[in-house]
Amino acid sequence: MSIEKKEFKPKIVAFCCNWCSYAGADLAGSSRLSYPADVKIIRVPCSCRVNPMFILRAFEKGADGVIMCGCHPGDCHYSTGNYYARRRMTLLFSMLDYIGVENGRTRVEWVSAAEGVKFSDTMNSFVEKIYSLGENVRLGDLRCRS
Amino acid sequence: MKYSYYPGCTLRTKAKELDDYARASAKALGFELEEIEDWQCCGGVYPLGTDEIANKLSCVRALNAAKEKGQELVTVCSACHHVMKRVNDDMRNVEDICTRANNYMELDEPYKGETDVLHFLEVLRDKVGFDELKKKVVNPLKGKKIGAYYGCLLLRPGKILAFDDPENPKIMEDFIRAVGAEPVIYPYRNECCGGYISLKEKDMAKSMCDKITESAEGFGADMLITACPLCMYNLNKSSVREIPVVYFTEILAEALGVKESCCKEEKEVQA
Amino acid sequence: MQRIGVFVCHCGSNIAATVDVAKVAEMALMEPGVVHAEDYQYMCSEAGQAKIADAIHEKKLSGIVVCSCSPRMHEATFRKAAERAGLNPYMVEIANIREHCSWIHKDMEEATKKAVILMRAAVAKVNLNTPLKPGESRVTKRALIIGGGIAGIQTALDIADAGYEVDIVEKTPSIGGRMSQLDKTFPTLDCSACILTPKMVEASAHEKINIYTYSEVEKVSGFVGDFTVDIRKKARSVDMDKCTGCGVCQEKCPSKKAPSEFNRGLNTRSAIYTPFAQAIPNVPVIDREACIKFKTGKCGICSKVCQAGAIDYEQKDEIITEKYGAIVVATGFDTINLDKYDEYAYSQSKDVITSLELERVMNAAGPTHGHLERLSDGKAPKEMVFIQCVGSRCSDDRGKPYCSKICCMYTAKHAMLIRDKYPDVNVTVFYIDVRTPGKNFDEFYRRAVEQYGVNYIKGQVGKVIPQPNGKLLVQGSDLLDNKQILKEADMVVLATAIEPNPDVRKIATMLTASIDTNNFLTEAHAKLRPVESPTAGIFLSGVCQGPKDIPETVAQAGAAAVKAIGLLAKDKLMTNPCTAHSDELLCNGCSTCENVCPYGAITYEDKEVNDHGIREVRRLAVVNSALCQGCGACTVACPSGAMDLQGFSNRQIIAEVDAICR
Amino acid sequence: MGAKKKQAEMIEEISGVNPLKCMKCGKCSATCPSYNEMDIKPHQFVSYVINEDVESLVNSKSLWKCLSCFACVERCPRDVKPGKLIDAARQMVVRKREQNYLTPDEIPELLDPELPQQLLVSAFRRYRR
Amino acid sequence: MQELINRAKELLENGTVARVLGWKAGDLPYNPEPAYFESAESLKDFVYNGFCGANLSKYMIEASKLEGKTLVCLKPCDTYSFNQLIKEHRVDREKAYIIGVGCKGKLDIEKIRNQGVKGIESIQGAEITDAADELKIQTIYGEKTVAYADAMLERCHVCKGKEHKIFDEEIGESKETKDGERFDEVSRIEKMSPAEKFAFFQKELSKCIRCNACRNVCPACSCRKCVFDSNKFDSSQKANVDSFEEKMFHIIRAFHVAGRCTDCGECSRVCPQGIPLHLFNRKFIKDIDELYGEYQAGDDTDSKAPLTNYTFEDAEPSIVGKRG
Repeated sequence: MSIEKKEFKPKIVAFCCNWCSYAGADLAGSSRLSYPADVKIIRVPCSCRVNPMFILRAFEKGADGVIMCGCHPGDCHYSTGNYYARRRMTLLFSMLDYIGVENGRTRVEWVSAAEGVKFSDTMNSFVEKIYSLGENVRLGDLRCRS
Repeated sequence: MKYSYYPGCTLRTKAKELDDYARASAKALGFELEEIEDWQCCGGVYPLGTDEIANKLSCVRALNAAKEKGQELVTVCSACHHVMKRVNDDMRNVEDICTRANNYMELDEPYKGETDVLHFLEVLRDKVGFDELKKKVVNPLKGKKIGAYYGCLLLRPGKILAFDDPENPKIMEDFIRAVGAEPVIYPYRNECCGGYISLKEKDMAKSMCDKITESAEGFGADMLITACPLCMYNLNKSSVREIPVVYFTEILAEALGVKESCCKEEKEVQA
Repeated sequence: MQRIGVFVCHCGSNIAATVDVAKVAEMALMEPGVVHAEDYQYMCSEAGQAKIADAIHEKKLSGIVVCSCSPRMHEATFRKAAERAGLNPYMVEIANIREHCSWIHKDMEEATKKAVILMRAAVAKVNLNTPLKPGESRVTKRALIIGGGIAGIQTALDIADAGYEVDIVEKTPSIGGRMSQLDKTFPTLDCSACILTPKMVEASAHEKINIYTYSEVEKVSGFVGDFTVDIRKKARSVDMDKCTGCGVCQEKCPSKKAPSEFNRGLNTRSAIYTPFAQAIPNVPVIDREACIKFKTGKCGICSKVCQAGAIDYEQKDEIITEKYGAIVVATGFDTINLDKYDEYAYSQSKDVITSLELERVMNAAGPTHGHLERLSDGKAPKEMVFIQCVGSRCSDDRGKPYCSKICCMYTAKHAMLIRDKYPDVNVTVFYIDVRTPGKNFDEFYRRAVEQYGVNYIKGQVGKVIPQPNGKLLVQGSDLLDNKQILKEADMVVLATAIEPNPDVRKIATMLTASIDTNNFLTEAHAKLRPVESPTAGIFLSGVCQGPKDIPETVAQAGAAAVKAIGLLAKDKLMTNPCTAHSDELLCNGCSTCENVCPYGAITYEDKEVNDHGIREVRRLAVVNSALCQGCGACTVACPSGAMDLQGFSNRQIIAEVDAICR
Repeated sequence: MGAKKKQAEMIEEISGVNPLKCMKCGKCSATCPSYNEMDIKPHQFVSYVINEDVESLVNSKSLWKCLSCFACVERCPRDVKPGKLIDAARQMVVRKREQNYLTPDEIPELLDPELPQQLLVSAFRRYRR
Repeated sequence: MQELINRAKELLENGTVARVLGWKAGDLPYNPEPAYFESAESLKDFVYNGFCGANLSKYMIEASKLEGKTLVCLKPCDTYSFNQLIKEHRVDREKAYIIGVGCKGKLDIEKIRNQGVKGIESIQGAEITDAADELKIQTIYGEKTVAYADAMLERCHVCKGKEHKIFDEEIGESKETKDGERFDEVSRIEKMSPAEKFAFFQKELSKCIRCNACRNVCPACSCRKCVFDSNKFDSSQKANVDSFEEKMFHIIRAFHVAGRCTDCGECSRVCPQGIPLHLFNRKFIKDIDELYGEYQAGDDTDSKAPLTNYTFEDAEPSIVGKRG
């Protein structure tokens, strides 16, 4: 198992909203709740700022998993942002699944500023899932020019 | 209304009356208990080890049989009910157990906890309705002060069995009211009778049952009702008290006026 | 091309112990645009900030990346430092290599690699940063306090004393809150009413304070400095201006069977009532559910006996709309419902009560007029058992995972008071831990043991067993003696867990203030900004933020007031410049963005544009940057990509993605 | 890995219990109807597993006094489930050959005419492999 | 067809409309092209037949900027697109005089060719008024016949219905052509393994030559400037063959029109490489229908689009994995 992990170092992009999830990640950090270094966080003001283009871009550039975290539905700092994000991501993930990017590689999780433990648990389980799925199909190869 | 029915081994033998009264009452109340074919013993206690699969298969078979008929599965014996509900919960919520059990079973379609398990009392409460039951009572047990004895198996763990509040249940009390008697609430009604310990530790079981009967009598109960043959055995066997203990189905049959017919059939069979 | 400086902070050993900071700085120099990189012990220190300023001057930096702690911590610090050195503050980006890296990883190589990637992402972003200029918005010099308990009253008094208008909105008919229900307070055993009532009177008499009792917040819109709030004043059925508070109506009211909320349902009250004698305002309300007039149309006795003619059965709910610059939440707490804890027989025996109920029993104005007696038969108890941590420190869904904090102390108080007043009553306390951090707290608890002979047993109770003789058999553990104890008691008191007022979730949603899984409002920073919500302009006072006792509550109330005053003292606020902006040449005028904007900040106008020589009038989206809060919903909804967010532009985020996936 | 550690881990695995969740409140011992018959008390089970002294646990009388009545499981505020822990210890004993607590030859003397099958099957499952 | 021409003449002559947006014959018998007619005389070149498949709604964006009304011929399915454009403020209803023309299914020359018909000289039976079930095709090799239904575009087999959603008047009879299920093909792909799915789309998308025909014809792709042509997303590096845009073009395009696409099928019709591009759009439509309730873009001009709407109880994104 450990050897396998050495060989495959997944690239995982996490989009976190500034108000809840990024703060939740900070709390995980200050509580020293570890999760694999494969996860890199990008701060966005709200989950509704996450353009599907960003996620496609990540996959096309070789990401093995993309996770988006936001405030719990009903708790969005901007009232409604995560409701829009929820629909967008549902449809996008379904499309990605449709073109062969396993659903396990995409995830949305609602993490509040107080949920450091949930943040680290989520990242651990997500990374574990990515390891079990292995390297992603390169979306960059979706259209090859022969 | 038809339900799949899992009587369990004790109801076939030592607790025949628990079964007979249940069936007769069901008939009087307008639902049918359709016994599952070729059922096997549930084992009496739920295997607690997370790695136990084989011991749960007899339950899975029964549950799947009910699923195939598209029926809910009804039990009367507390122990069967306990084991059945917990195994079903495993099949629903514990992926590992579900997968492994299905690997053994080799069913056409894997069983994933689709069947709903109901205790006979739950059928009375949630399907028939105690108000409805009250209307069908022809022989109300007026003036009787009855203590409900729940024991452990019906109630705990509360989250999985989801039968009633494990610390302050009221389903049997409501039942007692529905058949026209007066329920006696006493604090030991959800304490253990000693269960299987009575096989090797008679004194332990005895002292436990003493507490139960003493408390019930103290609060004025004339009799106790139970849904469990083992509770019945322990309470009858071990207690120094004289308080009678009967199955809840017996007072149900009596209130519905079908008790006599039951006994008659029995006698005929014996004759 | 930008000229970027990268500054890597050691944060003492917090970062440097797991991240090779020198290596991060070295790698930074290889990134495009980076002309300067250095690492330093504490970047946030004065010396560290001076290094940034020096580099800005010497190397003519146009952008800065600080690799340090979370931007939520020091982004503002570094932005100010850059501004002082003449750089636009929005040319600063933070790479969070502490909370998101050094603190959660152990392997140095791995952590350093990650830190380098986070640095790269920040550099890639800064390369696309543009200077931003904040706008300005006005501040309404009026504060709203939600909740009229001790927390709300104290905050209101402090703000009002500073010269600002304050409105208190209280849900019940009187201010006073939980504290008004308490008999005595620890650790000095002051009479609760004696210290609270003067504050209530002061608040009601204060010319700057306006109190809305029997009222609730219905709708909140706007933002820091400029909130608009709808307050529902529920129909009191009594004219506040006419009522003299004589109390005759309550005396004569024939419907006296409604459970008294103030006495926790231990006795009853009339349908027209004030919750307690010292209520403020001293104007009763009619409980329309209990009132015979409202139920049957007959009666009307209160109206007949009221000499002032204050009774008004026709009164309707009224909506008041008011503007505020700051809002303080002080919604307080309640005890949890004990339905799921019936092993303690709370619902089965009248003699099993909660501690808050005991406060009412001990209080002279309570259901037993202050006599300690069993509620079942009125007999004086001889044996009292207290059970601690009922529903607190519980990880299953029956109770609360946190420590309710106040129970150890109030139980010591109760035990002491009982032993003092009734020396023949034995008091036993079953506890898991006795927690007494606080000034004079442990001394207080020791007095209960040493001076008053309260019997403390370490162990939890498994079951309370009502006996046919009316006594209660308490079956518990004595862990130190390794015994199971059966103790016969006359009364059992449960130290019931406290939880935030159930309404707070609704209020938090209206305020867009964050709230945790236990329904406590989240503070902006646990240590550095403990009385502010992350939502600007919202402040937290009292138990709504976390369990606390009265001294702590009053202290926090004052702190919240100071923060609110600091805001109200400003005439104008700088607004967040990270707002949406529409590119006129790309906008289709399709209205999609308008549909998703939660602030109504986008409108459409017909404007003439010059599109590469073609002049025409087009329907275009226009963002009102004073209203825009910068969420970005519109940017994703926009099909043509015309809408973008300053500070988090599409290109900036894509640059970050690219840097991470490189 | 030491044999002791292995045993402790095995208990945790079979029971699915994390003993570290225990906050030592003693509610299990306050609840247990068999408390007085037990030599190792319910609240102590976790310590034996944490201290990797499974040996003492499997040799204790408590193993055969637990009724599996789940009162401790129901009331535990930390979701520790001492009843499952002790059952796991019992399983470790009966799963070993010749270690059954109940042998067929002792049964006839334990029987009486009213004894329900349920009692026998239950006892068999708890006491035997 | 004559009825259409007569009416157009009348409206031009009485000044109701300033021009007519219709069709004139192309260089081959099966490629008529959209054309403006500004006088009654010019209408002599007007044609309308089964090969007039193009959706003229999009032309109305530019026509809306012209003086006076434009008469436009819209098939039932085109009217959805027109409605959607009204909703997005891209066309001016007042500037359009819509004649809803009947439809008995539109023809696909590739389908005819695929049946081995070569060297086509003329085709009979494709006229709008002709109720023929067969096409008589004169080829250099003699006369061939092809069943009308076998020559129809894929979209006509799963037709949304022959009702015009918006019109000023209707001309010509329609005939039901639906004989298939719209989402069958999508469902088939959904059941594939991830590797199979990827292989399927890789094979299809690798044919793409980025001619932009799909984008240019799409009535939902009506942006003044496409994101792919602006540098807002760093997605316009035309020189870079390995660029993001090249790889993700169709997925992004499908997402951009999700909830707005009426499933008019023009993208697939015009693709010179025969890529079934509608499979992306239909996947979104199917998901939207299943998760948020049935929604047909262009059914009306005022409902909220699924992606600018929400309910508190919407499914979580994890539903994608749970649906299996």
